[in-house]
Amino acid sequence: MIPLSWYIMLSAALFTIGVVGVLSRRNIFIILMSIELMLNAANINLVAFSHYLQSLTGQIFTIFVITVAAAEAAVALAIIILLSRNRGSVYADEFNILKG
Amino acid sequence: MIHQIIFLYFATVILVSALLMITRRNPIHSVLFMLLLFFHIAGLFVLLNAEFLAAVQLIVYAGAILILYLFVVMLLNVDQERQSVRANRFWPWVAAFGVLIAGEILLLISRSTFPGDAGKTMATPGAGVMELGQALYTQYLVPFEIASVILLVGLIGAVMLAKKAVKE
Amino acid sequence: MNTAISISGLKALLPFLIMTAAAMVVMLGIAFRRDHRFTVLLTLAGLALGGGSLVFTPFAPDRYVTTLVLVDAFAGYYLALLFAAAFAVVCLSYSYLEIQGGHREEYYLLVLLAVLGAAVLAAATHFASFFLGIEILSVSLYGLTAYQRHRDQSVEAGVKYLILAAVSSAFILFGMALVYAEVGSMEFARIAIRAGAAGGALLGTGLVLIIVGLGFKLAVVPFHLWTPDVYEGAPAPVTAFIATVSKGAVFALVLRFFGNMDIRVGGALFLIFTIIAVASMFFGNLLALMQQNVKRVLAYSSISHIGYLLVTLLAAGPLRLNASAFYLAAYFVTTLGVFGVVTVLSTRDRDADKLDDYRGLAWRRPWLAGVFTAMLLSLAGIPLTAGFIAKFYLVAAGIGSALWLLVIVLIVNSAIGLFYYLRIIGAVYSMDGPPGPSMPISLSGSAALGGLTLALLWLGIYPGPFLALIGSLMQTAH
Amino acid sequence: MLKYALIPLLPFAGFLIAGLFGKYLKEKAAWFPIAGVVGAFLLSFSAFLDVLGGTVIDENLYSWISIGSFSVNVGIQIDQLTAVMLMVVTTLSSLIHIYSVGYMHGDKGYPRFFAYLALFTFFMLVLVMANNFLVMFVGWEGVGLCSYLLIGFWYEKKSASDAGVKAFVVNRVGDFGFVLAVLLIIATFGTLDFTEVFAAVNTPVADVTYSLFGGEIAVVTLIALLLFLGATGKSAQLPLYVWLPDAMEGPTPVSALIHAATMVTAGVFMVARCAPIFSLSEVAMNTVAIVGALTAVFAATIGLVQNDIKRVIAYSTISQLGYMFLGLGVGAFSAGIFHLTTHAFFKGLLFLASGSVIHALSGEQDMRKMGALKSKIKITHAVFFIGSLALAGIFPFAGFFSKDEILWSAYNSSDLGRVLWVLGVAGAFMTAFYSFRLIYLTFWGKSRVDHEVAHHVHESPKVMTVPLMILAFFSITIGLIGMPGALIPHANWFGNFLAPLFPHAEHAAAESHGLERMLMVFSVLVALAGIRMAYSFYVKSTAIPGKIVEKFQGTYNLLLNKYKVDEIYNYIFVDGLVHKLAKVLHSIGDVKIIDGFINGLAAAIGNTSVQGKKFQTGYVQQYAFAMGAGMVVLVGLYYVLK
Repeated sequence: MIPLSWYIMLSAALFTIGVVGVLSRRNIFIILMSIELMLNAANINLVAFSHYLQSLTGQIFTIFVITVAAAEAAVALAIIILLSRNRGSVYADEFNILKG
Repeated sequence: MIHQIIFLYFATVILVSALLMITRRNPIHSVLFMLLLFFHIAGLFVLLNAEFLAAVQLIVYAGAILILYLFVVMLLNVDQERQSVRANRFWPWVAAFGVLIAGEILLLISRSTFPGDAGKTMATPGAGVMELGQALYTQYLVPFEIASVILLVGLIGAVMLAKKAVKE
Repeated sequence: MNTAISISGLKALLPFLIMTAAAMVVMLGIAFRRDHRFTVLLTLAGLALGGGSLVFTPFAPDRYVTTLVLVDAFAGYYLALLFAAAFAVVCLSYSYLEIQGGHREEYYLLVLLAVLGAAVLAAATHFASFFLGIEILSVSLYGLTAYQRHRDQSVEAGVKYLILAAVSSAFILFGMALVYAEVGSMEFARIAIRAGAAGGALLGTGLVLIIVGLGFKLAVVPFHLWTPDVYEGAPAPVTAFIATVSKGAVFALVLRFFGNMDIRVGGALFLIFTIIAVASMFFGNLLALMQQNVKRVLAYSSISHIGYLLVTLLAAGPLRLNASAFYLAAYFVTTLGVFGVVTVLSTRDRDADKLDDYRGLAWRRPWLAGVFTAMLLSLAGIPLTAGFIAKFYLVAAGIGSALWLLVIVLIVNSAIGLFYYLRIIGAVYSMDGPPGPSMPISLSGSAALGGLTLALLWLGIYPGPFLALIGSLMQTAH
Repeated sequence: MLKYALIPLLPFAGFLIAGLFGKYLKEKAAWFPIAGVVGAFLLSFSAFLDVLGGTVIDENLYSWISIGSFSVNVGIQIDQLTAVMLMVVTTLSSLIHIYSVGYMHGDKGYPRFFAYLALFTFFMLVLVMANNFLVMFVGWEGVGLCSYLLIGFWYEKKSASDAGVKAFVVNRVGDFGFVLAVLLIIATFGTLDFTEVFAAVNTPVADVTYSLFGGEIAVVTLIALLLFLGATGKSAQLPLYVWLPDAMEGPTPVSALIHAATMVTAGVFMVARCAPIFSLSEVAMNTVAIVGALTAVFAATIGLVQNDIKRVIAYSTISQLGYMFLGLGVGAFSAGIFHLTTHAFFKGLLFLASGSVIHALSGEQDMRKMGALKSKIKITHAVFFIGSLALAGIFPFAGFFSKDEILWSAYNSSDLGRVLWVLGVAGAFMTAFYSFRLIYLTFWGKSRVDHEVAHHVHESPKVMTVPLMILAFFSITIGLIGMPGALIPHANWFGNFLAPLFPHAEHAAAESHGLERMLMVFSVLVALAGIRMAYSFYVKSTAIPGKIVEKFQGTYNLLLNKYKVDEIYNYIFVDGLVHKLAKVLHSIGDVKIIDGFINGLAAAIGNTSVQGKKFQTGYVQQYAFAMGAGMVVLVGLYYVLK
């Protein structure tokens, strides 16, 4: 069978890719999708552990995570629309009036 | 053995499409790679006997959330992206940082012990959904209701922010 | 393990149900009658009802509702605190939004829902309620922060908070998954037992990841960088909400989650929290010194205040729950008061966040200046204000556990901190400044400020009864 | 005896009215603080009579904080020491309030000034009436705060705001000691109540030692030294004295009330209050005595050459405070308090009188631009003269009795005491010299007043001169209450009055009256010599000082520049490592505020602040990166420690 550590490695790699995406891309869409990657990495973990621990908690938790992701995406996209309407830009490094 | 091969296939596609997702210049391409990734994660869920979650992953994540992204990407001007710089000027550092994180996690895994009963499957296939439903509506009723509130928050927040300003 | 919810369980959930119902009623109210004052009154009624229901809620040390929520006196205290703070925020918001145009009613809906999320956090004993509570709070705050849609600052603050909060949620989630992998449960009690015994690498990493995420919400170093930007950009009453309700609820959760763990002196968690606390105290105070923007000063000051508060987490003994309970109450009153003044001075076009907006305030509006001064002195921990008693309590808890390093750092930082508060006070009492009073302060604003000032002085001069109340509540919590 | 709780509350009420309604009351606002302070004076007098009749009050009003078994009450204690302090504080405060009516007349911050003054009085009264350390701390912090606000009263003047910042920083260092001492007391004794703590210092509870810097130190010594650190900050002793001369930037009545008569003596009062703790530690007592004696001489030497009239008096205040600590340090607690009392009157007088001079000269403070004023402002000259005689310690003015008692106690205490006595006498010589140098330069000789100013020279109004005359009266007579036994046996009423509080104080041997009388005569002669020398330098042959200056150019400059202490502080903290950063700082922010920092420690802190701000780039991804980096470090740390 598949060792649990494989799943952890996969999810860790996915999480890392997500982090790198968040930190390096300028486009806020990609940043948000990178955050979704991080959430999915956690989901893989949760479901895998749920399976190996014979406990449903992980799976149920994953359902909640997906719900949260949906709500978050809705508000996030609304803010992006607002941004592009107000400033005509969706690049993270162009929002820099608040600092110091 | 066959399971391991299937896993490796899923894992490879997931990682490759994730990498492609964060490196594509065109956001629409990124969304499409994301879609591919979600399908394969759903596949992993099936491999882990979580059929219901696989379905949720496809219907909600891929079907709803991602499509929402796609809509907004297309709503806004995507052509702009083709001419501009993809990553901020720190990206090599960030990439190195990613390697650092990955290294730390590898170290962690090498030091960890995992539950000994690795590889067992959940009861009988199919029964998982029923148990899941039962647990969700009894023991997890409170968070389930709270989760419905969070959707309401998302709804109100999105409406409030994105609606057109009223003229006085 | 009881799996279904009993009638008594439902009774214990009364405050939560009322808050949810209040949100529904307000939503329907908006549908029928889009009127600012009407909505505010409904919201206030909902909060008052929620607060009132606490009297009837059967709090008990073991009142678990399905292992996910524990409705004990600890939760009850923080629920009361959160509801009261939200009540004040709504009063201030009314005075702030009344002069703004457009549809303002959804704002209150989000406030109510955010309070619900905060309330869930205060009672959470399971990762599911923890995560959902924190997400309701965050997602509402995205909307509230960016509420001033026509102001670039507000939207920018919204997007910054959105990205960073989402990242921090992802950290928390990944951490939870790792903890779950090792413990096999998501209940706080079981995790605490396991963490105390022989926590492995997975558990440790998971806990650190959760600390990162919670550290973001609490705005402690090095996860604090969003704070000044969001404080500055968000509308003043929302900033007050973030500073009080959001952080207070998260700290209640931190106490619940880490409080049961055995944070041994010299252990890894102890050291991590010590480093975070010391760094937060110094960073917050040092960066505030040179600020010209009052909202940013308050942001940095809040960073150091959470640093102070972490001392209670590290202190041993029964005193620490009391100390943090009192500190948070005092901090709530003070912070709401300070931001209340910022709120009532804000105009339709901009928030009153420049130091120059306060120059000579004492001669234009002596009463408001008096309130502002009292609040700032309380933040600085000057005697006769709530802040002094709170800080004294912290220090007493600290030396009770012989945490001399933390206590000395705390004292040094209070000394540094006093300087920038006095700088603002100096501006308030300086003789130059823009002439003439602008618009009058609304009734709700002055009522809220008056109430907060009375509370401040009451807690500072005659805190005995309140301390006794906290003592009796927290005794049953442990 | 609850009515005595009104003593601090009356000035507080005055503060509230003046502060909140000052906008509408205009100059009428002054009457409420004055009424409050005078009311407090009357009540204090009644309390004083009670104590005189043998009633010592120690009452808890209510429980303030109770944490587990530990509790702190809000309470008042009026014993002999407090009664004396109450009389000093309320008398001076009343007179200075009244004086300010004239002095501040026409100032645009008039109501605010009185509000601050009343608030200060409130905190000072809380400080002296406290019956535990925490309530005392309330007063302690409060007076510091008011002092800061009053020094920077004219913040349109940059030097005033600089001085405020300096006072703030230095006092914070001192307060740090005080707070640590209080915490140690909680940790050791579990209570903060004076009576309980002082009862416990002799019990085994206090047998705790801490290892510090490789040595063992008894907790009592540690507490005493930390308390003394607090006292040196508040009472401007070496090395924390630097703030007081600069504090003269505040209005003159403030200098008189806060920086001469009351707040700066809070340190002396506190050490006397904690006499039971200090008496147990020889190290601490010797530290107090040595620091006091050194400060007395050191500040006097600087006072010799200052040209600003208020600065001369400021250095003399530091010097006189040094005498008080010398008295306390050699165990003569009542002598220290006695000097505190007499000093409050004659130094208050000197400040107010110098205020009258400055008032007459339309704000001129430089003595080189004065001279020959004695015929123009007669009353001021007369009272100034009386004050200076008292300061110089000439029989039978107030300063004579108190200073002599201190010197005699020092001489009598130990071998160390004799060395300190020599220092004290040297200081007395210099005191006489500079105080009469001041008189001669200001009032005698040829006029060096600017022509425009000279036309306007006028005597101050009655509301100012009457308080001056009252103070002058006390400066002559107040010393009689402490008549030394060597002159009239058993007439030291003051010493006997305080005696119940200081049973452990060392009493001078009774049989050596002859020696004491001889030393008295000696020190009066020394003072007279100082006056005579000042006379010949500054009246008779004014060329002498110039010649001396030429001959000892280096020494003179060193003194004129106050031993370059400010420069050394600046050198260490500003010109050293942080110099460049300070420049950056200067260019970035508000010059007024930042210049305030360019003083020692503050500059370094300010620089850190600016450097820290650079982390706050405003780029959201850098913020996220910081979070990620924090995570990596913390996880790594967890592994290392696990």
